[in-house]
Amino acid sequence: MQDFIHWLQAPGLNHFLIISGILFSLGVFAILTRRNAIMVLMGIELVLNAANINFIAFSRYITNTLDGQVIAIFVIILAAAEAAIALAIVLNIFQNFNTVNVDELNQLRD
Amino acid sequence: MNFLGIGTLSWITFLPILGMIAVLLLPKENRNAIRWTALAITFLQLVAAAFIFFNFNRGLAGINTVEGMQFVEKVSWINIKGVPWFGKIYVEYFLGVDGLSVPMVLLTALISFVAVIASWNIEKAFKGYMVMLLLLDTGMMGVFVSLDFFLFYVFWEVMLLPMYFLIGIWGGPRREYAAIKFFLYTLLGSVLMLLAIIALYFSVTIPDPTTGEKIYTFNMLAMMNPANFEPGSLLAGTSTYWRYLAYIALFIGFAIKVPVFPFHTWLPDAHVEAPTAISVILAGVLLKMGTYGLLRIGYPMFPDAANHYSWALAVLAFINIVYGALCAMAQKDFKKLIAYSSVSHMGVVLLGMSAMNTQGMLGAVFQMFNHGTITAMLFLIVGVIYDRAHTRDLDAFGGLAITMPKYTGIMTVAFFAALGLPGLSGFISEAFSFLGAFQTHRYITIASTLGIVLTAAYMLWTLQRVFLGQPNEKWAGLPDINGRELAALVPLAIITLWLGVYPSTMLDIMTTSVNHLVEFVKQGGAAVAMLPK
Amino acid sequence: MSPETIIQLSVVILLLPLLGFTLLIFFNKRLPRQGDWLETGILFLALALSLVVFAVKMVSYRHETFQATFTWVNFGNVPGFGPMKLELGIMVDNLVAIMLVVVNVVSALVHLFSIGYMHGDVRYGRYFAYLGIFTFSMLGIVITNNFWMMYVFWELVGLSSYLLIGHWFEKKSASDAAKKAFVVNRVGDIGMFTGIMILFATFHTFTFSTIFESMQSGNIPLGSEAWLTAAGILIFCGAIGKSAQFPLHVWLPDAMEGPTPVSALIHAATMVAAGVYLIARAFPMMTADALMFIAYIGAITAFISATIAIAQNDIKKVLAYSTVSQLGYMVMGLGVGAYTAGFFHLVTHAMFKAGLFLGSGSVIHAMHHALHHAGDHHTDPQDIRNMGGLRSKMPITFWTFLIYTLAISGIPFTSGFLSKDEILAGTLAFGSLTGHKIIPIIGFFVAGLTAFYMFRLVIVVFFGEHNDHHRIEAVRESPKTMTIPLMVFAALSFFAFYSPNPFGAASGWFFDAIHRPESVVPLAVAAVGIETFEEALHHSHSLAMILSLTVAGLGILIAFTTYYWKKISADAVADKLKPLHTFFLNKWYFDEFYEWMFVGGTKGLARAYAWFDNRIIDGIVNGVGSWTKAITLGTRQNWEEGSIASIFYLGITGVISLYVGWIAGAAMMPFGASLGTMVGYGMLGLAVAGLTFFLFYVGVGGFDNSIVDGLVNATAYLAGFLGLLTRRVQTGKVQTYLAFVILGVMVFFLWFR
Amino acid sequence: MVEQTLHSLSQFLPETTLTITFCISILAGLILRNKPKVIPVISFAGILLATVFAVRQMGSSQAVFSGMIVVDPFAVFFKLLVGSTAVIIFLFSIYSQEVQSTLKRLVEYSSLLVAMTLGMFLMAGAVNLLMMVLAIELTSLSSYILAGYTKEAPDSSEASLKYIIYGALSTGLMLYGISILFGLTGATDVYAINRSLAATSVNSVALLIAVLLIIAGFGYKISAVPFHFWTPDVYEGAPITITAFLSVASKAAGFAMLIRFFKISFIDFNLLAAHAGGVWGLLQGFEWNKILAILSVLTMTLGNLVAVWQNNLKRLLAYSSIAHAGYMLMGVVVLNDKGLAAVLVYFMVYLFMNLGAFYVVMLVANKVGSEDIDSYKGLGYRSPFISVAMVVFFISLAGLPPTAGFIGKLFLFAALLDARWVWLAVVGALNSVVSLYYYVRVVRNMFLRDPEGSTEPIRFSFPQMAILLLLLVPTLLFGLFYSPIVELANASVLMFGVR
Repeated sequence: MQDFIHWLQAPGLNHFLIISGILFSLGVFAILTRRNAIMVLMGIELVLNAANINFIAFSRYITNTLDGQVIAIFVIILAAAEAAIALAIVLNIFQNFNTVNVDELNQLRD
Repeated sequence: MNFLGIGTLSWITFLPILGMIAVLLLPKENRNAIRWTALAITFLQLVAAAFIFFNFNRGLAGINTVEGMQFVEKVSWINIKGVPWFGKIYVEYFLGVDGLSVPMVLLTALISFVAVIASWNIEKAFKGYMVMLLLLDTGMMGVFVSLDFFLFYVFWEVMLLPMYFLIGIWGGPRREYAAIKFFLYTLLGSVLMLLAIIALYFSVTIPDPTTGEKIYTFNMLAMMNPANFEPGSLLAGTSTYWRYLAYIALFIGFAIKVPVFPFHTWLPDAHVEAPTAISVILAGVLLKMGTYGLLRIGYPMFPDAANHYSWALAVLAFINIVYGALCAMAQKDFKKLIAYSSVSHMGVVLLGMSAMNTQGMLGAVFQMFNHGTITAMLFLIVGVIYDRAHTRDLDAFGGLAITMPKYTGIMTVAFFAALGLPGLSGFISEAFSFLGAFQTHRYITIASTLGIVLTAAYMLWTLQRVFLGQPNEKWAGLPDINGRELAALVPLAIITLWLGVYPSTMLDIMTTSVNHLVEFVKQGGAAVAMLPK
Repeated sequence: MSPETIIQLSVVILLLPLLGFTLLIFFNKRLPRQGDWLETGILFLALALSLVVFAVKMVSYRHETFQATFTWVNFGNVPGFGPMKLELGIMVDNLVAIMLVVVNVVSALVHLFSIGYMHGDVRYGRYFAYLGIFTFSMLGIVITNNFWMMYVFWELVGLSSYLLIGHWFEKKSASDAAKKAFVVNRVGDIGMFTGIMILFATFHTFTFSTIFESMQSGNIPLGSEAWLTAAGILIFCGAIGKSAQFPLHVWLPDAMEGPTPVSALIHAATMVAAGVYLIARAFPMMTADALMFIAYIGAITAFISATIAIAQNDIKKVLAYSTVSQLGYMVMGLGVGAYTAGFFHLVTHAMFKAGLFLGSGSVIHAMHHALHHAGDHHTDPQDIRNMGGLRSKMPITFWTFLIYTLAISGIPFTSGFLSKDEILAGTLAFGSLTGHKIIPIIGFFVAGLTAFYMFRLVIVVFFGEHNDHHRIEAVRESPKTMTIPLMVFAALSFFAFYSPNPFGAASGWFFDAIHRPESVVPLAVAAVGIETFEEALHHSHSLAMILSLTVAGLGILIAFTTYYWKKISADAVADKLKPLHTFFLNKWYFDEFYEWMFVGGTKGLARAYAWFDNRIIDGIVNGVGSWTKAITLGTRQNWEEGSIASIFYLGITGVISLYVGWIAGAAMMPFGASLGTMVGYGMLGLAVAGLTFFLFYVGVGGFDNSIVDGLVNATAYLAGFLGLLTRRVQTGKVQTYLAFVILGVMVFFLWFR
Repeated sequence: MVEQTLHSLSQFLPETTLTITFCISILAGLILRNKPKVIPVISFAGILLATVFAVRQMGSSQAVFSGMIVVDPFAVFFKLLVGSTAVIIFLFSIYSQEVQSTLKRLVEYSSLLVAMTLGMFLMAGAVNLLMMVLAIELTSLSSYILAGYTKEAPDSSEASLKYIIYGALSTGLMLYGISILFGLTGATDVYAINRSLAATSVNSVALLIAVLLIIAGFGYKISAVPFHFWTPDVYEGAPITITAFLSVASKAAGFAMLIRFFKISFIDFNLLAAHAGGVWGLLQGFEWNKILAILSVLTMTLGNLVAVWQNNLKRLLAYSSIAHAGYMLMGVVVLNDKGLAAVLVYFMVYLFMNLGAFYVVMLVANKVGSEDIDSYKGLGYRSPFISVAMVVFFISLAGLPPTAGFIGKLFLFAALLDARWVWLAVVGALNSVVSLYYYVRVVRNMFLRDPEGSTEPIRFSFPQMAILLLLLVPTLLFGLFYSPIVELANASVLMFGVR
């Protein structure tokens, strides 16, 4: 226990990686279980941000360059663009189907 | 040798393509123009085949030497310069014939000609039918004259599609099933063959005559020379695992065409459903491609494997002969019976091939030709009766000998030729095959002679059921065979009879090549000097 | 006349009938009288030429053999052998010269006879064409100098026999008989062909002389004496088929469905004798064992068919079995080493047996017309019980028939006496030399039987009272074209044509011309040498003559006692010996035996007690045929399911299947295998057994459909099913897809970790 | 720095052209509101120009923009491929009812196609993982919208949503994988990754996870099983022109990136020199090609088996294109340039035959109004030329001579056997047999069945036929004279910085 608290008190690379891992898992969990399209998109944001945390952590602890940070900024922009288009599509879906429930969108199958 | 600067073999191969274009340009309604064009083209092809036959030098062996090949045409086709990690690719338009192929060329021309006559009155989409038939003709002829493996494979596959359509569009009630089965089955064989071809391709190099650079080649003759195999390549050496595997792949590819038990089940379906002329081509020419391929490719390229598996081939031959005959006996459908009889008769070819000696191989090649003519007659005969009675049920007939005497006469020749009666060509090839095979595989051959009795039994039984006995009231008004049908049958009957009495006409063409092949395979493909006349 | 001319003449003789065939088969409808005169004329021309050849050969070249060969197929430079050619050709020796005459005499006279007999037939012209091709093929057999052509013409006579037996193919029985004759002969032929294969494998030639020379120099087939014997016996198999020897004799009686002149020509005088001729040709290569086999086969055949002949009532059937019996005699003669005698009997028998058949043809012809006249279509014109007292109505037929009967019974002054006596002497010599006494015993017994049943025939047909006056009134003697041949054959049945001494053939030209050839097989396996045999023969001659005369006389006496004086009631004897009589009447139940063996209780085990009484339905071919059919079609289509026969069939096939399965499983199991391996092999065995049984159950045809093709289709279905299954994964829900992606990554991770 | 950038710009001409075309298209769309038909012409011209510029880059080999992008024969080859596809798609669009019926939004359509093409050009040349992700995203974002282009149609919008969710997750996974790889090697530049892996050994489990996640990203792009699920749905829902474009260009760009990533990152260059022509050495003993082999088997088998059951032609072709991705992956598995050259050859023939098949489907759908297999019944008698062309495309897809498809298969199998991947070659060969079955199903309906309903002949205009011939002729010609494509492929496997 003591060791654990010690470990917690001195944050290092592993802390970030664990956080990122948890975030990633939560993201995936959200994607797979949420039925609302918007929530699924939120899950995707989580996954992307998990990657961002990794990038920055590695950049800080391993390479000591700014590469990771730069990548993270790119990813954030990318996520924004993606979200914009996704929301537009969801809107269109709502107009066509009157629902944003991804489970009900199964016209195309087999 | 050349006409308009193009060699005989090119002419004979691509004449049908010219005919096809001509037919395409003709209006759909003008059936007469279409059929006469097709007939003229196939007749020209037959003339060209006769030209080859008469100008063929019987003293040259061919098989593995380009000097021994005749009517050779060799043009660079694809020439891709080498890069460091990928040798030069060299494909030639390489045609030539030797004693193995000339009989097949003759057979193809003959059967195509007969097939056109037999197709005279096709109702549905006549133009399309003739186009397909002529395309098929080119494919078949090409297989027998090409000496470049790539070219060979292209021709081999070119046949599939027209055949699919010919069975599928103009066939019987279950035509779709039969057509797709034929297509898939044959393709399965040919992809395995393709893999073997590729493996060979990567194992064989020849030096560029000018630069000395190593070039990969599809030249079949080069693949027969063990010295050309790159050391360390997949198929280098003798009697290796990979060589056996490649041989088996090739064998399956050819075996499906033959067809060898247990790959034969496409055959009854395809033969039965196909229209008469197509059954004639299927049985008359297509089946021969399998055995021809084995002799032209399997044996000289893999002499070690061919020797190693000769007993297995003999066993398969025995199964084919006896099993095919028993299956034939079980049939109630006239055409299916003939189809199974082909399985049995092709078994004789295999048996002769397994002999690995002159008599056997000679018998095998000769049987290929004879089975082509005889089985073509049989299918034509079935076609004649089916056209009139619209049934092929063996038990539905009886006493046709009284209603249709001329028909019965020609049928008797065909039936007795099929059951191997001396004086007709089938006997000689069968006897030679057995004589040869006995020297190599004693007991299997003795067991296979059972097939001779079974064949006689089912043939005569059929003859009795259909032609003998009291005439069936129902068929009293059937007209006898007409002139067109006779025109298709009589040439075949005459050939059967002539070759039965004096087979040397055909055998002389083959002997030199066959002897050379036997010697070549016996020596395990070691370079064999040209044999004297 | 030079040897070349003889050869050329022989070729002309050979080709003349073929010419006739070709002309007639295509043009018979356009020729006057459908061309019978043409074909008959050709045959008489051939006969004249062959007489010339015979005369010249006998007078000028009695001890020479002429051969002419040509290269038929050139195998080129065969690897491991050198240049190889197939030479075919003809030869003329004394055997050939005699046979040419025999064949042409019989053939020409049968042609002549047929003009009357076949008058008004539907396919009159074609009939003569077929006779032509038969004569051609038969002459081919005679004249050839090699096994290849022998086999070729061998099959061709089979074809002509097929065509002629099936001449009246509207009748099912006729077409059945034709088919049976061909197929049964093929069974023998594959034996012969195998023999030829053995010879060719070693000698690479088919020519008799070359093979024998090579063999004499110690080169034996496949290097083993067993193969040599096998080759001999296998070649003899051809003779078993063609000469109707046991156990393939069953086709000949059925072949009587053909026109009677055909029976005379093919199934009495010539074709069936071809087997004997074959043995004579191949004689030098026969080992002692092979000859012993031949002798026993001949003896068994002679005995069995003689006994059957006693009980037959159909005039042609009696003669048919008599023919089989006499052929057995010849074969036996050759087998014991009485080469000349055996061949001599062939010649004499050809004359009187052809006569007997033509005589019976004359009778049947007359009966047929009489019945036709009376409007009677139910009475069988061939049944001897419907005849009787024809002596006065048909004098020429009667007298000639009597002469033939005397000849076949072996009464002095006939040719039959001469030849039979020699054979019997030979068997006696053989018995004393080898200790196989059973052969001469059968020989003499059969001689007695022959005399008995032949006289029974003569008495019943020609003597006694007619049982139907009205019918007999209409019987007329046959026309000249038919009686002239009868008279010629009768003349040829006298001794004078063969030997000046009526009690010894040895002093005649025949025995001077024909000698037993020297054996070429290694001494160790050779039969008794010629000198030793001649010596023994010399000692047994007188005994043979006395014995043969005694048994023949006894036979005739019993026949007269029974059928003429009726001192012994034939019916009473038949009643007393009922089982035996039925046994003979039913031809020793050969057909039934084959049927029982092969069909396995087609008539039912339930009727096991009654099987003695069964009617004759199928023959051996039909028997084998039924089995073959059973194998091809399986139980379901061949027999009603649940019938006794099907149960029997399934029982047998079950045993076979288990055996096959046992071989596949247990026999292949490595010794000391673990339990798991054993179970595995057991399963394999069971699977194989099951599959085999299934094969028998549905037949080969069904097997091909259901298993072989089924496997192909099953593969396709399986692939399709897999596709269908995986298609279901595509649910249309994006989250399922994503789940699969994640799952996929995880599975890959676990796989490659 | 400036000089470098200027030089880079000069080597960036095709991409620049596309960018400018994109901008002009949008601007022109705003200005020429009443003449929407002009916009596609502008875009078409821009893409044609970019392709020409790409051709002019042939033979050069250098890195630009500080090593973010390279210009090398390999990249040029794929740019050419993508550019040609885009050109052909524009030609298709002229006759596409789906496109022409929404005339007002032609601006969107054509400008987004240009953007997508630009993304793919970048994918072809990207050597930095960040660049790769950005290029993928550019392509994807455009294609998400284009897939839902006919937004009134429920199918189309459903396809669009599925596509974006699927694509976004894949990008997420890939980015996460890249981040781990970044952690392991400290670099996103593939050359740097290679150097790092060659120098120090890394945790193999982490490496595996990273690579698998990255493969998920690539797999999505090339629709390899089990990352293929979006493909059938999107292909079916999207307009045919877009489907065709995705099936060829998008796949090609994906393959370009996949090959470049693996070949540069994980190959031991020292061994490469020693074994010229032989099989490459792998860094860290990490046998990524085995993963690809499994992926390849799964992909082609599933693609073919499921295609057997499809009745919608677009969907059938979707599964068929999945199967083809599987075949092409085989070429990557063998780890040598022969394999890569085979993939390139395959792509060239795939371009013609697959686009040809889609084109026929489009033409028929225009006339018949359905993509269902049943609507093809008797087509051979109603429109022989189109049907014969379809047969040629199909047997080419199945890989039978004398069509170009055979050459593609021939070289793939050749590469496999040469590297002794015999089992994989056998699986591939058997798969091509299965594939024949479903192609022939269509052929059967066209020729072996009688027409249902109308039997009127269907006629097509001359330009329509000309476009068809443009695709048909190479499909046949390259089957018999394949020297040009093979030589081009051989010359195009060279990558900057390798060897």
